[in-house]
Amino acid sequence: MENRVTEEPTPEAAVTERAERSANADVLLDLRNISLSFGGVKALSNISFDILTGEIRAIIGPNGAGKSSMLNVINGFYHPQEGEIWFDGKLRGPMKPYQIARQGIARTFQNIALFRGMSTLDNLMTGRITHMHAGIFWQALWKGRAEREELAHRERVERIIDFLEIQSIRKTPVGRLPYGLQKRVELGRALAADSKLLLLDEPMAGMNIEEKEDMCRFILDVHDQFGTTIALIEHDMSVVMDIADRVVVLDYGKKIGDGYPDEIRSNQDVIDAYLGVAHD
Amino acid sequence: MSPVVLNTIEVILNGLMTGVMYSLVALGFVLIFKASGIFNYAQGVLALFAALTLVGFQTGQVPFAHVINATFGTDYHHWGEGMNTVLAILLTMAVMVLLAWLVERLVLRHLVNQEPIILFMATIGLAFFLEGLGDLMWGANIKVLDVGLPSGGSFWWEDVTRTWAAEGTEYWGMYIDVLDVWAAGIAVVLVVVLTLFSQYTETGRALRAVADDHQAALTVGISLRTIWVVVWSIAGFVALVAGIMWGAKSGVQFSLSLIALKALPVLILGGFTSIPGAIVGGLIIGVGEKLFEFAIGPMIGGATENWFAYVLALFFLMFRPQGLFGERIIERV
Amino acid sequence: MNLKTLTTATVAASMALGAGIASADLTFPSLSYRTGPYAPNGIPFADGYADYFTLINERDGGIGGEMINLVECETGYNTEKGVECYESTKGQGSLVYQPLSTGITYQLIPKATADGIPVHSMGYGRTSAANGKVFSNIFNYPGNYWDAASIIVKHILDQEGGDLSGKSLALVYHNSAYGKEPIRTLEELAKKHGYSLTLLAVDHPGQEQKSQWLQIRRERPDYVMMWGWGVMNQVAIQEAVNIRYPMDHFIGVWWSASENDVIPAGEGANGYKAINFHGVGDGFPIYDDIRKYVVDAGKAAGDGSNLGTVLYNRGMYAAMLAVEAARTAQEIHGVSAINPAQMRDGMEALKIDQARMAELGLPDFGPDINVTCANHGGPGEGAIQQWDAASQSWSLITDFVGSDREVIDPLIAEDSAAFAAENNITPRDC
Amino acid sequence: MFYREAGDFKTSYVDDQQTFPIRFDRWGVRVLLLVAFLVVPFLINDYWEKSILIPFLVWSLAALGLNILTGYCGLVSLGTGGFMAVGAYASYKIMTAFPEVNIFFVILLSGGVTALVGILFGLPSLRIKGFYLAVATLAAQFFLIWLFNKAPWFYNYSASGQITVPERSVFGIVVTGPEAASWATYLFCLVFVVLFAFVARNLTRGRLGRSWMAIRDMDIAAEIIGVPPLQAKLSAFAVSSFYIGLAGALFFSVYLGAIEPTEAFNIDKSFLVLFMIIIGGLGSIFGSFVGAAFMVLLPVLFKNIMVGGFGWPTDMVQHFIFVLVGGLIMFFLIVEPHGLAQLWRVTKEKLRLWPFPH
Repeated sequence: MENRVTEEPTPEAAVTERAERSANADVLLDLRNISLSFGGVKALSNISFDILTGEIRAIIGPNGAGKSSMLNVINGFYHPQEGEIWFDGKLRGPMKPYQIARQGIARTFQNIALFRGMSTLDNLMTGRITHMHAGIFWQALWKGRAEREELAHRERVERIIDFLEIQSIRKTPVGRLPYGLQKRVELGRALAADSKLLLLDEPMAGMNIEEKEDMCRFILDVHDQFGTTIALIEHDMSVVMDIADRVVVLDYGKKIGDGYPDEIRSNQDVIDAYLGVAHD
Repeated sequence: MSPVVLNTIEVILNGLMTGVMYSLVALGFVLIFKASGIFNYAQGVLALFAALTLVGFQTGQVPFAHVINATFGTDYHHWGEGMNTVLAILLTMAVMVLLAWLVERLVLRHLVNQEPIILFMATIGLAFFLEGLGDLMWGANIKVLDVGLPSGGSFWWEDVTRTWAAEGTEYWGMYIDVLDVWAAGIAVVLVVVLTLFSQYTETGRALRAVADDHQAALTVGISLRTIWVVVWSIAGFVALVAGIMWGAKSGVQFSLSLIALKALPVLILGGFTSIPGAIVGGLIIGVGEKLFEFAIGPMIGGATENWFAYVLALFFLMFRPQGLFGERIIERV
Repeated sequence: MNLKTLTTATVAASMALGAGIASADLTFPSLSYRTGPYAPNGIPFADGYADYFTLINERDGGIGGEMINLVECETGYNTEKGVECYESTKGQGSLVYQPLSTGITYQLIPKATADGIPVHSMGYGRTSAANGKVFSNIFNYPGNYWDAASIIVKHILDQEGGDLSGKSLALVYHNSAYGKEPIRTLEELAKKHGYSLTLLAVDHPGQEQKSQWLQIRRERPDYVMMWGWGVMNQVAIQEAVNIRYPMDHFIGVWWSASENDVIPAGEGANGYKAINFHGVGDGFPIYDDIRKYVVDAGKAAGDGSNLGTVLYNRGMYAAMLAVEAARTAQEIHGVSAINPAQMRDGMEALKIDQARMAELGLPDFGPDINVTCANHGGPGEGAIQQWDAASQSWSLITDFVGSDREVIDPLIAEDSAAFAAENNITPRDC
Repeated sequence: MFYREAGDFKTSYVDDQQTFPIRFDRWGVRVLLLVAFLVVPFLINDYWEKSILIPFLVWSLAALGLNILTGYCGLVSLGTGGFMAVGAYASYKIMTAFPEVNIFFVILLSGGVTALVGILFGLPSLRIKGFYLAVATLAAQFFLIWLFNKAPWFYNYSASGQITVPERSVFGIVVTGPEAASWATYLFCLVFVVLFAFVARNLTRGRLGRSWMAIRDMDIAAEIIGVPPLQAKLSAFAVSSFYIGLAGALFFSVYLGAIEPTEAFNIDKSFLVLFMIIIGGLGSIFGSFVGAAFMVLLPVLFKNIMVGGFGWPTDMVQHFIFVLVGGLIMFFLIVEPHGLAQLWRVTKEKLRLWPFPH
């Protein structure tokens, strides 16, 4: 498959297409006035933005801008002191992270958080855990419901394995894999959840050009093939500008920009933040 | 004061003293855990082994007499009248240093960078090994250990406290064991010496560096192996002290190795990595279990101390999962 | 699974080796514990037990011409190892088991009965086994824990001029089945004699008893009794010395009565009392023979340093009772190579009077013994011994006296009936 | 040479997911089971039953249980002795209160009771982690033993405080008490062990097992991708305690027959089972069996060689056994820190490649 980035339509056409899409699409996740602090230290202050169904939304910003905290808020690991989170048209009450995962939010982590003692296959199968329901009795018995369920999900996971081209490491404990492959397995685990929203925390961090290109291709393919909505944190600006539909920019816990890539590219605040202009 | 108040004070006081005795054992665990992240299951056996060796030197026993006699049909028991206590203590120390060196050389060296539970298991192997070795060397019979420390209730304290009782009440004065006071004194000296050692000597600083960060210490050229030998030697010394104090109460015998169980609740309470934690944890456990046994024990049949110590520790853990003095656990993704 | 098959194969090989030892001799297993936390007590007992059998072999050429084959097996006072020992030795024609631990005894009560092998739990184990109608194969003569409790109270009665009303007694006990044994008897006796009883449990292993002894110091009971074991004994006696409790008012059971228990406390332990069911010291004629035939011949089980200690004497006494029972069995059945069932008959017909004791070189060593089909508990007599720290020796300060049968017999009847009911045993007619 | 997986291709996911994917292993296990069920019962005698096979089976079951908790879910517990006591006392109380209930179900029910107790004592695991949790479970150990020793209700008010198993039978064959035949008790235990070894295998390879392992490997990530930590940890405690309860019930009713809690279920037992799973292999069902064999059978083997074979003094032998077992533990850890099961796996991999070194 050719690198898709080169097949992008002309910028003007793209803008129109996006505009149409946002007009028609539903808001999948709406964050309203989120503030988060840790013992007096403000990590996020009064941030609002939304993610539309089917788009790739990038969150960018310098180190310590609060990007990862933002993802942690979205999947419920952190509880913001203020603000509302609307997901899939409903206001989210206080929830544990695993309940939020069940609602359809999956993610990858900045520092790989795979289950190192388990094989690639088991890691991906764990990703499907929110879809598996056979009770303890059936699992103990295995034959019957548990096995049927296992096989059904195995087929789904095998498709992801094929898609990510990791067939050869199916049975390898992930602790033994090289970094780049681990990143790919982690993406696989998040994909296996078949979530409505996929959060990717620096999926290309620490990769070389080739690996980055591969990863970009996977992300775009995921988006195309499965139509998954993706929120993405990434440092590499060129990557972000190429693949994101819309971009939100954070700096020191505040939102300093939100819009289409070309708008962000010309936003003075963003340029300042990235060039390191002193704050007041 | 009424006798009830005085009795309660007496229980608290003796609880504190018992707590010090627990702390002495816990200290050895903390030293090793802090420097190498190893939960040393063999610490109790180490105390037994040290005490056995000390008595062996003191009384002039021939090591492995039983095995030699059984194998060669000889009849050796003693090589002489024994030696004076100070010399015996020094020699025992030398044996403990040798043991530390052997442990590093033969076991720990090959297990660098393994998970804590593997290292824990290795110390279990060591415990089994020393248990058998100690008995083979010195015999399983009970031995009297006397290093010249006084023991028994203090008359002076009894007389002083008798006058505290309210007029007209029958009160015999408060009890405190002189040996416990000595133990408390020794524990204080031990902690001071350890602190000075770690603050003002090069080895001590290296020790602290390793405790803070293995990798970083290695990069500035501190030899992990030397540190481990030093730490195990110190732990051996602390074990010897604990062995002497507990051995004075009950004679030196196999059961001495079981005192480690009394140190476990102290450790969870105080945190595995803190020397002050070991002391304060010991005091809290000592007072807590004595008070509970005093106040509630008679109503529910007594002998509550063993489990109450753990329940107390558990209670504290529910509020501070890292122990009283442990470093705060920060969860990150 | 290679490892397992390898293991089992080698076990099988060595088992075959072990089985070769069995012969036509009279086999006496010794389930000793020379290791583990209770080793200091196990060693002298095992030495005494072994040395007496060696003496009979060396001096008399065995029992009735049959040599004795002593099979020692190390239990470490651990029940599972005890079971292993029992199973590995019973096939060799073992005549009688002396299990030497509460746990192993309870284990063997049903099992040995089913296998038809007698068990002699001398002064320990299940007290109600004294009822031979229910426990056909279990013997606990010459005395049991309830006898011990009663005799101690009797001794206290003597000290107090026969009246205990208003007096206070305390029991410091090992918090286990063993330690709890005397409680019911002491409670019954309290009703009868009008004393008050304080119970103080000490958890295993018993290195920390400050709470218990502070309580004793506060309440100052007139007498303290102790059912202790292992390190608990030494610590209790040390603590009693520390609080300056009058040692002659502190009385232990016979498992808290060895030199090991008092020596660590030094001078302070002077005057400590304990009950015993046999003589103390090495001032008996039999010791000349043991020295001559066993120790000096280099055949002693230990290094000879334990001769004359309380537990050595107890082991020797146990062996003596076993040998006498075997002799009785040989007489009854007219065969010299007896089997376990015949041994059982011998034990049930065992009679030893003072004349016989003197003949054996043990004059006045123990009470007369007269075991019957109904009474497997023997005379239930005991004497009080006292420790003299200066000479480092025990001495008996009373005669062997009997227990309070009118209190104890109903208790035995009740407990054995409960056991019989639970296990569908029809008591024998005796 | 003979040990090959070449040519052993899998054409379906069912084949790929089976317990023993290599044909040679599959046949090995089948033969072993056949021998265990059909041959051993005819050869067994009292010694093999009471000293070797039953202890091995009972401890394997306990090790399986603890391995589920510690090896699969990463929660270190030192309460095994206490939980075994719960199983033992539950079986005693059920047997004496409802004599008509079949012993098979009594044992299962005892496991169920223990599972409930396990859940109760597992609650702190939601907050406390690592060694802190290990020592916290000691509270369960000491408290439970104290309770069984103190409250007369548990031992039916008997004078001695000991409990003795009544005679019970399955299909008319006596399996508890002194009259039980060796082959009967052996088969009774074997059925439980084989049955529940397969159940353990099934549980650990499915959803539940994965959620345990996820919690073990990285608890926070596990929660974020949808593993409920409360449910995962408590289910591990429940299943683990169920197994340990079964082991305790069998330990009491079939193996020993009479129990005194302070000795039979003391803290040493908790440590023993922990040693088994570490030396055998954490997170390995096979490792639980190997570990149990190592800790239970090796001393018996040494003893038989040294006492039976060489005729050395028993006490010296016992001390040597300590030295040897201790030395071997350290030796095996140095050779393969992840346990004997891992050592076996590595050996198999080498065998597969033999005679080529790579």
